[in-house]
Amino acid sequence: MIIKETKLDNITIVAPVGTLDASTASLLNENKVLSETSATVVLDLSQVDFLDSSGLGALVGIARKKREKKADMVLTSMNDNVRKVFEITQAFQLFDVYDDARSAAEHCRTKTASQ
Amino acid sequence: MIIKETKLDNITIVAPVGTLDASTASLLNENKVLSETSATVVLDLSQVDFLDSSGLGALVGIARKKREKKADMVLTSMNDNVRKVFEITQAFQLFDVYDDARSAAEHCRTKTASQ
Amino acid sequence: MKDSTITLCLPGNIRFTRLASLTASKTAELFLSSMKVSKGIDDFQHAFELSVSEAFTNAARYASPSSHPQPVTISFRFEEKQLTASITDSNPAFTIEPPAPDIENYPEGGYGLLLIRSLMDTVSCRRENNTNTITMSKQPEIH
Amino acid sequence: MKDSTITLCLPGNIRFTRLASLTASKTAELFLSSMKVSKGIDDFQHAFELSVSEAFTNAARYASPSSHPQPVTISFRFEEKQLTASITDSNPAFTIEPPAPDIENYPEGGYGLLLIRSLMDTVSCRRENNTNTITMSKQPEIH
Ligand SMILES: Nc1ncnc2c1ncn2[C@@H]1O[C@H](COP(=O)(O)OP(=O)(O)O)[C@@H](O)[C@H]1O
Ligand SMILES: Nc1ncnc2c1ncn2[C@@H]1O[C@H](COP(=O)(O)OP(=O)(O)O)[C@@H](O)[C@H]1O
Repeated sequence: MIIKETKLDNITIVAPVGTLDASTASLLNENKVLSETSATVVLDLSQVDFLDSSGLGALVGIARKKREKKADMVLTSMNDNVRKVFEITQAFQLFDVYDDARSAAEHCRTKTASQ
Repeated sequence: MIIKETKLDNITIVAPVGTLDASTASLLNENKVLSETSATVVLDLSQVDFLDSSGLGALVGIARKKREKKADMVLTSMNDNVRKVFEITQAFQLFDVYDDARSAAEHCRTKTASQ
Repeated sequence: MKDSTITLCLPGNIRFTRLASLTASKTAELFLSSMKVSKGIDDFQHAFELSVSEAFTNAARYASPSSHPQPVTISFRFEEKQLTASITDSNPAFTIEPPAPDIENYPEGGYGLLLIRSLMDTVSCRRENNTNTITMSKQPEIH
Repeated sequence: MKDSTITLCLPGNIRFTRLASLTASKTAELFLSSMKVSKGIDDFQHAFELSVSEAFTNAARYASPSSHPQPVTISFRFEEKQLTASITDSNPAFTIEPPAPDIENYPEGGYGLLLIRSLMDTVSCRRENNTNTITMSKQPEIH
């Protein structure tokens, strides 16, 4: 798995490419932007072809640590198979999910500004 | 494997998508345009991700039958892994190979017209 | 193709998880093509890809401590109307009744068996000669 | 990961060819990541994908006539410096010395063993208990 990063205004969009399962979840935790707990990020899932509960667990852990520092991780662009994991585990209740990275970044910027 | 077909002027471009090995080679032989021995075609390999000697054998057989009827099958757009099979087996000596489908179709049209 | 059996034996190490789940996905695709099913292909493949990913990860993660990873065996069986996958490990015994998801506290784990049971038609677990075998079956939708 | 062994047992039917070659490709990828190799990855993976495709196809195609396909076993071994793949079948004996390609007449077959021997560092064949095992190894380029 590789992890791409881009900036939209001052929000970083992190885009993992490939599979998020037990064999790759640790790579998310090692990523600088994701593990920097006080920075809000957009996680672009458009290039994640497969996610299982170990991948989901890593996402929950990262979001939780960021929230403790008043930051957040919002999600965008998941495919149908990834969506199914969120539905069955009811994980949609835990995340703000957007259709595309631009509107997700827009939302984060507004929210950060109003704090 | 699926097989796409398009027309450029009156030359048909046949584009298999996926893998050409022993499990799929028979699908090439069943294709109407490829098995119609008197029609010259362009075989666009740009969406073939993998080819082995069984796939190559099917291509050799199709081209040979067409040539017996003064038609031909020319090849285009092979990736590096497909190219390697042609190199090792010296199959380049058997086929006209073009970089893209347009110039391949152009060539076939000129050749057909001059016959 | 009926009665075909495919067996994959891997070291019980999560580094091999993706090999297990990709094999499951490709096997499900072959099973469907042998049944001439043309609808719901992606859902059926994904159900096996995800369930085998979960079951293999558990087999690797909950192994008894040992210096070498214990082998995990994944087998697939093409039956009359359904595809069956079994995952065998030598771990301590466990039960497949997953607790309800704890939405209040949403822990980071505990969703593997829930996913398997949601995606498969039948799931069972058998203890035999100090091994666990979790067996799961699913029938494609025929139209 | 050293000394890891992966075994895939398939029915000897060419419908399973792609499962064999994809497993080979993914296994080669895992082997390289365990060696922290970052160059020539695609060539190394493709060498195993293609060689296993050829060897499995032969194992399935040249089986003695029988009502049921005989099983074919493919195993991979992560060694100190190289990856080794072995394919075992119960076919009549054969030899791995391929004839030179017949460029004049270019027959439609006869390139499988040529490809394997071109792509791998070492190839050997052993007859034992009425089985053939073709064993092939390749070392990644380390930079
Ligand atoms: N193959 C296995 N070997 C031993 N224990 C297992 C196995 N599979 C599941 N378990 C037990 O069942 C529990 C629930 O598994 P699961 O629903 O996959 O969630 P998680 O693995 O995230 O805890 C595990 O925590 C473990 O105690
Ligand atoms: N696994 C096998 N079992 C029996 N015979 C084999 C096997 N592999 C190769 N052979 C023999 O070796 C010959 C050459 O094989 P190969 O180079 O792959 O070309 P092809 O299969 O196209 O003839 C085959 O025609 C066959 O007679």
